Amino acid sequence: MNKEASLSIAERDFILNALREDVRLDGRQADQFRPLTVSFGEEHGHVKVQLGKTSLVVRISSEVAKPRDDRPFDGVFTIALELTAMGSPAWENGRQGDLETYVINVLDRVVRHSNALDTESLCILKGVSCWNIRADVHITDYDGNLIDASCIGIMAGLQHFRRPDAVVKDGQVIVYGLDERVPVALNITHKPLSVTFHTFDEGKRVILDATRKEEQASEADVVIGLNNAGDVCYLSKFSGSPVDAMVFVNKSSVALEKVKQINGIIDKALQTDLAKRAKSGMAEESRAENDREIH
Amino acid sequence: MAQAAASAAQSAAPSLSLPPSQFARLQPHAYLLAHLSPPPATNQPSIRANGRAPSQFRVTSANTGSLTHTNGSAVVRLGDTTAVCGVRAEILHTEDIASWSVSRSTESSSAPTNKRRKLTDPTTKPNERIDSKDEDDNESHIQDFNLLVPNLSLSTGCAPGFIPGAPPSTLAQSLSHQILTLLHSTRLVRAEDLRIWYQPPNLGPEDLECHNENEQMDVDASQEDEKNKEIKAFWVLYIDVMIVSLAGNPFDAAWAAVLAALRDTKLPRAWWDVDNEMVVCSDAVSEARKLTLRGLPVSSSFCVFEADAASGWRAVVIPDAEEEKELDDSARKGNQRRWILADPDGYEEGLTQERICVVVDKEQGGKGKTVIQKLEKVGGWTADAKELKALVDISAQRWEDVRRILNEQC
Amino acid sequence: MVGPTATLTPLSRADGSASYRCPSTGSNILGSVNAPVELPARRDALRPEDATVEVFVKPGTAPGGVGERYIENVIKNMLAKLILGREKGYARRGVVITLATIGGESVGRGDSYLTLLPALIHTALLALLSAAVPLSMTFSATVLAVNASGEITREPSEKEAAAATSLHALAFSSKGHLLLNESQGAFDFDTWEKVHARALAICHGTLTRTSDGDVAMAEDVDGQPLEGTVRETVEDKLHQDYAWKTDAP
Amino acid sequence: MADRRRINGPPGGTRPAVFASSLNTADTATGRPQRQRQFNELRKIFLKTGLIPSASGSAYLEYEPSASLAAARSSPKSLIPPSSALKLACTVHGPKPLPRSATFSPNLVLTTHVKYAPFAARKRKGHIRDSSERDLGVHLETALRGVIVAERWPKSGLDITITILEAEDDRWWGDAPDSHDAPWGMINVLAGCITAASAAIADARIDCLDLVAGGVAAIVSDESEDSEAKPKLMLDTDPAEHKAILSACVVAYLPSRDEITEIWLKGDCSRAMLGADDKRSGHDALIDGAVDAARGAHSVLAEAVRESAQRFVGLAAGAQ
Repeated sequence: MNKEASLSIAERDFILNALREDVRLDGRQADQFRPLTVSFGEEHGHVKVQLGKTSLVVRISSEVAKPRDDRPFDGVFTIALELTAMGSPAWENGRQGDLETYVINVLDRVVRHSNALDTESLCILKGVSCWNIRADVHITDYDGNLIDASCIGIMAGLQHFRRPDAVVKDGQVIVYGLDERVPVALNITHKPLSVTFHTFDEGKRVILDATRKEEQASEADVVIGLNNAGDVCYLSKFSGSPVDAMVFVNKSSVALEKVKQINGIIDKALQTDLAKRAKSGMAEESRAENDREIH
Repeated sequence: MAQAAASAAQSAAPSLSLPPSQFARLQPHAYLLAHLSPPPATNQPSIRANGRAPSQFRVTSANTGSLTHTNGSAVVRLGDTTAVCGVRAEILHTEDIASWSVSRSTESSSAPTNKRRKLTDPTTKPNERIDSKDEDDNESHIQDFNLLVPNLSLSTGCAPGFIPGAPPSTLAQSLSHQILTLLHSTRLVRAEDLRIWYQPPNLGPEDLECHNENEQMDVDASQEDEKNKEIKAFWVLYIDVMIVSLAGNPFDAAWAAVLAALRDTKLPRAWWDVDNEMVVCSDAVSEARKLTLRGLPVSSSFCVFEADAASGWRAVVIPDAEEEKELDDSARKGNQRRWILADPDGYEEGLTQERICVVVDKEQGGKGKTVIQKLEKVGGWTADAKELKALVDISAQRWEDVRRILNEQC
Repeated sequence: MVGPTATLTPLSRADGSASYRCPSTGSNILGSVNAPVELPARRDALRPEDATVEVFVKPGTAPGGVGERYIENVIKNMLAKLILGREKGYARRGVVITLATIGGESVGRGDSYLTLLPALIHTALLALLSAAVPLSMTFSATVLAVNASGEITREPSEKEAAAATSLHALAFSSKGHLLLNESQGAFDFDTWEKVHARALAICHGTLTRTSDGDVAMAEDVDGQPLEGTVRETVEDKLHQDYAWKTDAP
Repeated sequence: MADRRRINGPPGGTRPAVFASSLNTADTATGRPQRQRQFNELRKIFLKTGLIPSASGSAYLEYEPSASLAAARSSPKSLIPPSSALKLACTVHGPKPLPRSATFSPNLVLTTHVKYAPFAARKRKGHIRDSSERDLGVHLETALRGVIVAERWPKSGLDITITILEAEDDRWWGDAPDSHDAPWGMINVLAGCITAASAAIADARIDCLDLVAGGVAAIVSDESEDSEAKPKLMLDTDPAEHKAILSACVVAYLPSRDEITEIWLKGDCSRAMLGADDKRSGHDALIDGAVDAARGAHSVLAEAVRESAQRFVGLAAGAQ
């Protein structure tokens, strides 16, 4: 189960024929993202992402936990994503589908395994306590390109989030409330984002940020994970028909441009939010930006 | 005409030979309704299909301490519903608790986890101090560190429809959760009972021999000693309930089993062994102590049976609450439209939607006033304040019965 | 005090959706309803003449657990009685309600959902209305905390709820029936009756019978009754949706 | 990963209680329990059918506590129980139609589930069935499959579920696991499962060839203080009462047909010291012993089934 109703033949042909004439149903260029808005909620680490008709909410939370036995110096970072009937009526509540495992896998690789969040900085007391940072992705509307939208949400959330300050005093950890000490921003090492391409016509047509219908009509997908510096941290061609190697070469430069652009949008949104908070008497929080003490 | 009448009579005749058990299966709603509202001419009392009066509970029995490998155990039978509960205590070292060495600087009411117990007011007597402390913040240990772990299993072949070996059904999950929240909200188990203290010798090495005796919660211990006392570990109670047989009302049976098992639970004397750096227990029965529970909350469940099976569906104009009250009074004289059934069996549960669960306790071991610990009502709009008041009174009576049954055991 | 705010149909994909914010408890719930839908995996379990209601509660910052299954059951039992599942097109189909906590604190292990319950069922109601699911009546709900000195607090914050001796969540139908009551903590029946009266006033306003037997609503300390908030949210949405028609000359 | 469908304990894990008396092995306060029965004397079995009305058939089985356990119960001194006595409940659901997804079967499809309650054994059991529980399920299925007249219910299923509330010990708690060690308790549990399932199937009025009963025999070497221990044959052994069990055997036996549907033999049975005139090999003697034990269980079983039949007749009469 957990499959969207498949496209009718006429619909599929329509999409394909239009693409052959370099036309997408929503009038975009092949290398164009849908309009993206990133907004933040009242809480730290509460992000709302709207990418065309795909929308989602990311919430970052932190708690004190015990570090894993094999990694006593590291904190824990988990990405949780559960597809519910809210995003699409085709997804069944409480049942894990293929799409869910696939998206989690890609997100894990792009954000977690590339060490975007410095987990060592989350250690409080070696082997005893550390921060457990959790990113919950709630898909509220699904219209294609879950991976990129989730990536944007998680990265924006990590940059926006502030954890409570903690101090170690003779073996005793003291956690300060948010209203008591300026909360601390997370240590972000780099800002990787993913860009997903879909191919049509035996790899001849390649588009990015496909909508749900375009995804269904496509033959294969290519995901490239990059940061602003152009370092590739994820590259996949998971399934579907073969894709020409040159697509990877050509499209990674397109992807880099997009990643820079999106990171710019995120930065702008962060600054606007900061300004808003500063205005409402929460100015001191901004000073915590550079105040990253590792205990 | 005559022919038609004859054929009607003929078709009616065989239906009379339908045995009651078949009728109960084919027309469950009509069957129960016929029992509850006998024709006025017959002068029969209104009675449930299982022979009970509407507010009558099933025969209840309890048996404790029969399972060998538990710290406390109980079997409770509520008619044909049987719940077996076993309590197993294991040890949680404070060094295994991630948030143990963490304290919040703001004393928010949610989690003040002060590691060492410091004397807050040296003028009060130790005895009082413990009690007052006991009543407030330190109880959060139980919830913060997950010291109570109840789980209920229905995958025991207790009724058809629960696949053995499958993960817990949603019913089992919500029952487990209900038990846990009730344990927390009634604060039945005292956190102090679950703490394992250590008191480092502070006078000299010659005291080493006798410190074992001292660290049992000795209220006479000098205040100097009290200051250095330190929690080294906690007992964690794994409370597992197996519903062996299910014939309706699993919550009452499960909760009674949990209550009886906790009353039966004995924890061995435990102390911190400095040499081995671990908690060691004594196996002597004479040194073990029972849990001192707070009160005796007893749960009673009810369901509402409606004469009109499809009342919710027909979308006829549902009378509003005020009209309803007037209607109800007139119903006293004529036909009753709904019945509140205590302790529903499986058959009755299948025919009703509205559920009420009342948990009551009585202060001072039965002499004081009735305290409601939980009042839950969902799935319909029949029972309002007046009905709930009556049910609380019935539950208070039931409390006496259950206390008698549980006390016979100990 | 600041009343709750709600939006109807914020989502495009689901058949119906609503978001609901309650400032005093700090909860922010997003709900969606898909109805009627086919539930092929549960073909054997479906009742032949009735719709199957499914509720899914997704906590904001934690994995779901037994607590969510329990509160889902409570919400499901309550709504199943109100949804007219035998209407045309609904029998043997499903009404799938999904509620996600997108703001406010998550509920801890072994904690009750009582403080969130009114927000959850209000969201579910608005989402059902947004999906045009036939209902026999609407309702409104509130949560009250009673502290040690017997004071009743409406829609308590997390701190107030933790300090309370008992918590009560009540829901009343649009016709004044008591639809749901969830109380926990030690209290006696007199306290509950006070709570009941206060909750009824919050949801419906103080009922006063006028001389000609009509029932009039009067506002009191609790501000506008919640029943009105629900109604207004729907009315506002209708005005928006039919602006093209109503504004036309 | 934490189990989301259950209530989990502390994330750091907990440790079972360690008793001071078991730390210093020199002065074990309570000694090994001694077998008070003759070598061919069986423990009493309590077997009752029909306790679970919602099932088609059900049975509850309980072994009489051994002398040491009974003594420990009546005047408790130590919190460590000397041994334990089997307690289990068995339910039968069916025959019922197979699920829609199942393939066609001309016979009754038998499914068996054996699950220990978390508090059944000395060590806390997990909630998910482990390999030994699955093993027991498979053994039980082979024992029962040969008895049920399966072709009488085509396209139907029969679910047999056993919940073990208290299991037998694998060894005395004070003993360290040694070379002879094996989960001996499982053998006793299986015998109990077979007998109880047989009663429950009869209670569900499923046609059977015979009443199958389980029995256990073992070759043990202990008691004698001298270095040369004489391995002896014993029926219905309680593993807690013996220092070393060399081999053990459980059979599912059909008395009136003199057939065995399931046999499970473990360990080394070549060293058995039988009587002088006994020419049987070790494993023959072991199997004969287990069959004798099964005959004993059968008499209890027959009585329980008779009661079940009488109750059924009474019910039928009442319904008329």
